[in-house]
Amino acid sequence: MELVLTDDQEFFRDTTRKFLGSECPIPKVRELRDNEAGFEADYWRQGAELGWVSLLVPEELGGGSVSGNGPSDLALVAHAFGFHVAPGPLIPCNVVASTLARSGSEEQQSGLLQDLISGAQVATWALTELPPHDALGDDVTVRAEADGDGYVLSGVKSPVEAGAEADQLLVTATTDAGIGQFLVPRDADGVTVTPLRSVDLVRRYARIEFDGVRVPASAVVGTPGQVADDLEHQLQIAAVVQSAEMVGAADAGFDITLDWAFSRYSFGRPLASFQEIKHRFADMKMWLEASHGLADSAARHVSRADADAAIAVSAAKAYAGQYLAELLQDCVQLHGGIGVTYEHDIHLYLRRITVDRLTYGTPADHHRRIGELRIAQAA
Amino acid sequence: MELVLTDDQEFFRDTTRKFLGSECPIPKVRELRDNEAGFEADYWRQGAELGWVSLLVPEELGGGSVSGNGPSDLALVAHAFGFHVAPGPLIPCNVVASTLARSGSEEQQSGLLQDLISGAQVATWALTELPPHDALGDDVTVRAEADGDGYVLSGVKSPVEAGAEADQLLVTATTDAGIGQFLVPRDADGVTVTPLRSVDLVRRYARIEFDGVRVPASAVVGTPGQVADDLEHQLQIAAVVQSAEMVGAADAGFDITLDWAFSRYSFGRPLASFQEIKHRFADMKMWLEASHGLADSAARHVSRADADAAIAVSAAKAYAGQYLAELLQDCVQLHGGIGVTYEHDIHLYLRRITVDRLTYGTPADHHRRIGELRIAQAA
Amino acid sequence: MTTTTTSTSVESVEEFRLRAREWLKENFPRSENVHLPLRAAVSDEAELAAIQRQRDLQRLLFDGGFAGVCVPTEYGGLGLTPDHQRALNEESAGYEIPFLIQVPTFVPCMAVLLEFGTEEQKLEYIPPMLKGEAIWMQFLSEPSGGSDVAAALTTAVRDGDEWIVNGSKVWTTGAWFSDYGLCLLRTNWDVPKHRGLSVFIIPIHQEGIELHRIEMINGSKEFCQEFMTDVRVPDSDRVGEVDQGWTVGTRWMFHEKNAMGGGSPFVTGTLHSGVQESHDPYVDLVRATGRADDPHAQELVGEAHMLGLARSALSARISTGMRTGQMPDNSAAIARLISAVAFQRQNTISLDLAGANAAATLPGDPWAEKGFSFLERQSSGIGGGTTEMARNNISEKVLKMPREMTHDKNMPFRDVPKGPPGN
Amino acid sequence: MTTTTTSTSVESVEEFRLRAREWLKENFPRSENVHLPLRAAVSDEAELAAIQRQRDLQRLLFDGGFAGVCVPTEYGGLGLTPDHQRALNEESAGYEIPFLIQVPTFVPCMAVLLEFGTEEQKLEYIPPMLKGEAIWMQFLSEPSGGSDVAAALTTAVRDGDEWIVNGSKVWTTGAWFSDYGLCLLRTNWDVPKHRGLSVFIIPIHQEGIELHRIEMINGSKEFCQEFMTDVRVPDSDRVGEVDQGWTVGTRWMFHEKNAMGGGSPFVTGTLHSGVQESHDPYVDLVRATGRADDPHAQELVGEAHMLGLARSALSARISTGMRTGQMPDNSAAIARLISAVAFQRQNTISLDLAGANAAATLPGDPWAEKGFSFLERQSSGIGGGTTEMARNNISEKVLKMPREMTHDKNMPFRDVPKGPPGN
Repeated sequence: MELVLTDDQEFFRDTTRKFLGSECPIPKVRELRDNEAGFEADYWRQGAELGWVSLLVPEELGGGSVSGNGPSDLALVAHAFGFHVAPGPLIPCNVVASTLARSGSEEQQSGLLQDLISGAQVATWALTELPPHDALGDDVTVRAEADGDGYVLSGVKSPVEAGAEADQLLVTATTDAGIGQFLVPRDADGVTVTPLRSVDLVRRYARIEFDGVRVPASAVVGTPGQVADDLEHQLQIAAVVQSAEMVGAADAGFDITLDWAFSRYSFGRPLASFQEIKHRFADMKMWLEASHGLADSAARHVSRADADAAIAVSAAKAYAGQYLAELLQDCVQLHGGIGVTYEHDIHLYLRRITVDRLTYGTPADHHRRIGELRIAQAA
Repeated sequence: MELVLTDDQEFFRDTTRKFLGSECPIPKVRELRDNEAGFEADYWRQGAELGWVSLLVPEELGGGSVSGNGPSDLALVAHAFGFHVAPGPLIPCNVVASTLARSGSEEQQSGLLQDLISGAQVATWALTELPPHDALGDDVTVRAEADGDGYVLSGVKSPVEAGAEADQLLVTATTDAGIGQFLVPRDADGVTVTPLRSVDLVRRYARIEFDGVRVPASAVVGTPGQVADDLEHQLQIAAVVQSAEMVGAADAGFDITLDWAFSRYSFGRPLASFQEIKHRFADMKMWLEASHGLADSAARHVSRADADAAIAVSAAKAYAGQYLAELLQDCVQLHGGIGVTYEHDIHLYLRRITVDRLTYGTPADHHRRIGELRIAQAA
Repeated sequence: MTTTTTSTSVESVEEFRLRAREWLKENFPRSENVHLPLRAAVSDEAELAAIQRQRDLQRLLFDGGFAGVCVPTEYGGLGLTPDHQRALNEESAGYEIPFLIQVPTFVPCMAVLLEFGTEEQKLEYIPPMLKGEAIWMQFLSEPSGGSDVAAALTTAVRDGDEWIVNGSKVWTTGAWFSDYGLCLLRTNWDVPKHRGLSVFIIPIHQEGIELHRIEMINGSKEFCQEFMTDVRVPDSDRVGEVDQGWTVGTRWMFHEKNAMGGGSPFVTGTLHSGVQESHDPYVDLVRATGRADDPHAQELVGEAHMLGLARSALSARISTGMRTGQMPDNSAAIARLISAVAFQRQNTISLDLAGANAAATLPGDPWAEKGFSFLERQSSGIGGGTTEMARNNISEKVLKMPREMTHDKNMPFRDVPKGPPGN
Repeated sequence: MTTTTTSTSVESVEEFRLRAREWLKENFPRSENVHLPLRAAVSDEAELAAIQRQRDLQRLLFDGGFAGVCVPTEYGGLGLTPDHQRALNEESAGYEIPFLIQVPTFVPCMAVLLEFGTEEQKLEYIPPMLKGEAIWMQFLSEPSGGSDVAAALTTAVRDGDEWIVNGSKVWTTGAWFSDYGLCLLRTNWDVPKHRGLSVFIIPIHQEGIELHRIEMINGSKEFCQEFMTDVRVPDSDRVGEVDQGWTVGTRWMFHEKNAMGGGSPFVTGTLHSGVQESHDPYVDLVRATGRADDPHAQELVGEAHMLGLARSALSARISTGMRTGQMPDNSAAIARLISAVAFQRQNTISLDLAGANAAATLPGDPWAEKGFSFLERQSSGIGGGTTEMARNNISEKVLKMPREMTHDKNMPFRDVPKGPPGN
């Protein structure tokens, strides 16, 4: 998280932190394990009122950032989400809101977008598919066939975050003109939603099958064949949120484990006094601070929408996905036996980091993406 | 190195060790840095008399193993080579001798092969090419065009071990019938040998250009288009020697560094008493013993020529290349400043491990090879 | 119970091997897939059924004359040599050898009894083990103790011919379905920690012992914690001398590591044996995900397989080294370390091979468990002695590097700091 | 020499920035490729010429009024703020800023003088530094000492108004072309090690100092060892109090880390700055080796670039954190650590990208140095304070974990063990 914030950002961050601290302390998160949606509608509406889905939407469309840099502001919320392993469709709602603000029709902007901002509706992005097609949108097999004014969608998306809870699905599909994006009501005919067992305790995913689902022309977002910039932007937003969220979760896990090292005695000494353990903490601290720096930098690049944004985002996501997962694993290791029990909290943070690492590209996927982009830049 | 040896093997190993200990102690190796060939002809002939180039050749062809398992016996020599960072074309002479014994013509077997065994001649294998063609023989651009009874070779091989010292080059080249292998005298018309600057202190390599080099039919080894088994065997022999050699070099580096940790005092205590350092030695010990185990297992598999030999060899070469290089780097680190001076010996072992890691496939190349083979096995 | 027949001439290893081969082939079920403990969350009923099958299979081995190869005949064993055991191990590859019942019942518990138990204890407790009737657990770790098992707080106070035990033990795998615990207790607080311990045999299911099952990250509940309140143990169930429990404990720990490293003469079969043979989980995964032709996936498959080979090659080498006296006994810690290190990297490879769809799955997905398995990856570096302790042992006991300075070595245990000042 | 003019109003940062931008553009050579010390083996003549160029460029900066931004005007500096320095740093990106002369001359040597020197010392020694006339070195490490610099054995014995110095210092980068050494010496053997040290200024080229150039693995000979025999130093060249040298040493070390972490207000430009901008060595390598389309190569290029970004992002964050008081000063050790860790992985990536042909090369090969560079990979984790010390500092000084137990803390230095018993 940025070390230097504007007063408005500090206030905004503190409000979200306070809200999450009171509305989803860890015991509440544990309770929500058995909640089908993983979050309560009221909680999400209150969060939306705090501005969680407004930040990437211009003021003239009913949104508004805190600092003028929406992605950086959103990263503050994401960090708090990670720190509290908070529930709620932060990633997909912001992805969809951002794209509707950029490329939505007037109807979409005055309708769904407003409901997303207010928290009255939830939307999600259906991009990823079953292997081997689950890349970064390079290999979309869900088809949208033109049919009169509208389109007919067929194929499977998995995993779709909040797929069973979302009112609307933004589906990335292949058309004859190239990739296009379509808003599909979750309860449309031909849509089958199968909830999945999630590695995260409260973040839910679904597998969604589209079996000849008909959508009207008004469901098209942007112009099929010309959505590359939207897609790239969506990926960047998702990865910015994930990166900041991983940092927040790792901050919490690190703090817990450092406390443990001071209070746990072995051989008459605190764990924190063993040199080998001290050096592991030094490495963890390095990974943590580097991840902070990269995540902040990624958010700033995306705020500026500059030429290096894609690389900065992939670097943050890949680094955090790789090193913060190792950091949390080492936190588990340092706890010994209780670290692998359900009763202890440390796994909650590892879960969140694991799903953030896996979805929207693994570290290796992002390494390759950076390499491709660098090589193309030099060409 | 195998823990259980036959009496004959022990005698053989001890003889080679003793010879290397007296003929190339470290000061001698340092001297040879300025020797053009990196080794002295007399030294090599004496080594050959000890059996260094006989082990893979059947008795009826003038060779003979010590234990019946030639590759395992050769691994004993290779371990001693690594431990002493000894000079001499151990890898290429054995590769060529082995293939001549398997597939050479009678003339080749009664001529060159006998000279290799006695040390009167040196031969080498020219397989690797300049990037991006330097894979494991999957992408051979040097061409051998049939021309009457013979062939005409064109193209570049690099790096070729002992390329400037070898009397004969076994060149792997592409013919119209597929891959073939050809014996080319180093001083043939059209052969240009450029000595390279080697990472190893005494192991020399060259870049060799073939510019329309004509060889007679008698130069062909095996049958063009049907040399796949020979090629695979050559790679296996090279990697078995490299693996054992890396283990020998790492054994020496580890011993030196452990001694150092006991004798060097910092903050009033020996380095060996610092827990973080102790744990690094524990990891090093693990890598070292695992490399021993894998290298021995690889040699045994190749001795038996069984179905898993290729995988066992690649595992040994990849593991040693990756982990023993890291082991040596950590030995350097533990020495601090003097570890990166020329005056200290530790870099000699790192050099040997580095060239063994790089040539005949990097760790990543061998990982991929294992993966391909495993997937093919399961098909 | 005492067997008085002793064979006048010992059966040769090769004869024994052939007889075992024959007998196994005729009488023993084959296994394509060895059950690995703690990998999957199964129901208690299924677990109990699996345990019963293990008991039955052990009985089958016993009745067939192949249980307790290296155990003296007077305690129900065969009185043969480690070479015979190795021959049996080699022959038993591919058979459904009852693993769960062997560790920790045979090693370390039976091994400790053989070394330190009274004649009466050996006669009473060992035959039921070999018959699959008694499953033993280690009551060793405590909630406060971590790797420092000698810092046991659970205390036995002498009361005539009995001892009264109070305190808590934890991380007993499957105590809920087991019968006895071998238990390390503090019997003296006024001497340094290693000099005030004693070892006892305690039946698990009795009044005064409350069993709590711990839920693990993956949902399994195989680990237990026992709360002991005024549990009475007869002095005849003490193993070794009073306050000399660490003498027992040192060997106990050695036997445990030996079991994990695959070097114990009391274990039949080799841990993990069947698994590598039957199928390659990485190949399965890349095929199931359609990535068999992807060079990146191939590279990961190869690396994972290499690590498996490294683990096997190292274990084999360590066994040979210890057997031939070329390596000190504590070298088993090297095998223990690589088992965790290799597993953890393999586990991470599986996660990445599975990709985004490992984040949330359906039961039938070929990658269904990869994400969940990643959550408990570190179990491999904690259970059965942490990797930290393994690294300590390798450096101090194999490489003879100086021991870690401790504050508590010569201090009465009562005075050793057990938490931050003021707590 | 004393400057009496003091500006009545300080120039604003933005004015200064614009003026610097303008001046650099008009007067200063641009650099596509900053010379990184110790990367290549060049001839002494070439090295001396490079050093002379650095001296000249520093003089150019001085004459232009841009040297010593944060140095008081009375010692030849500008008397401005760290914010001005940062503005200059940003503007100087892409220019051939003389790095070698800044570290260690300005930081830590000049920084130490500014903090602890007498008025006379500052007036005498600082202006020649800013003009590029005097290059300073740190006489800190000793052959016996390793990371424990406070364990200096080289001794100064008082003799009237002078001190007589005997012993040896080592790892002085380029002492052979430098002018002065800032030297940590033992002045008292009968107190604990930290309480018997003093700091002196010693001209390098004088009788009594024998200079030996150390050959490194890569053939470079920039490091020196100095053998000092009865070298006489006037007491007026002592920096700080007698026997209080560790007070100086602690700040000295802080400044040194600060320089490496890029956080010092006395360094112009940022280390490595030009390098990342001008070209990407990994991209160059895969293009030169025809592997730009190979996904495996792309992955490695991406990982290497990510690590470079991580290093930059972390350094920037640490600088901000220290500047705003949100992070303790010792946080520079985190930046120092990642610079080594990231470099080492990048170096290994280069090796593997180059492949077999890196084993032996011709000078013109695009991969010519990759194999040799791998040999000296660890230099990055040794020079300028080892990674071990960085990890100690991070854990003890940033995370406030307990300090390592030492034997020598309260023992007269004379009695501290300095080698195995009997040696």
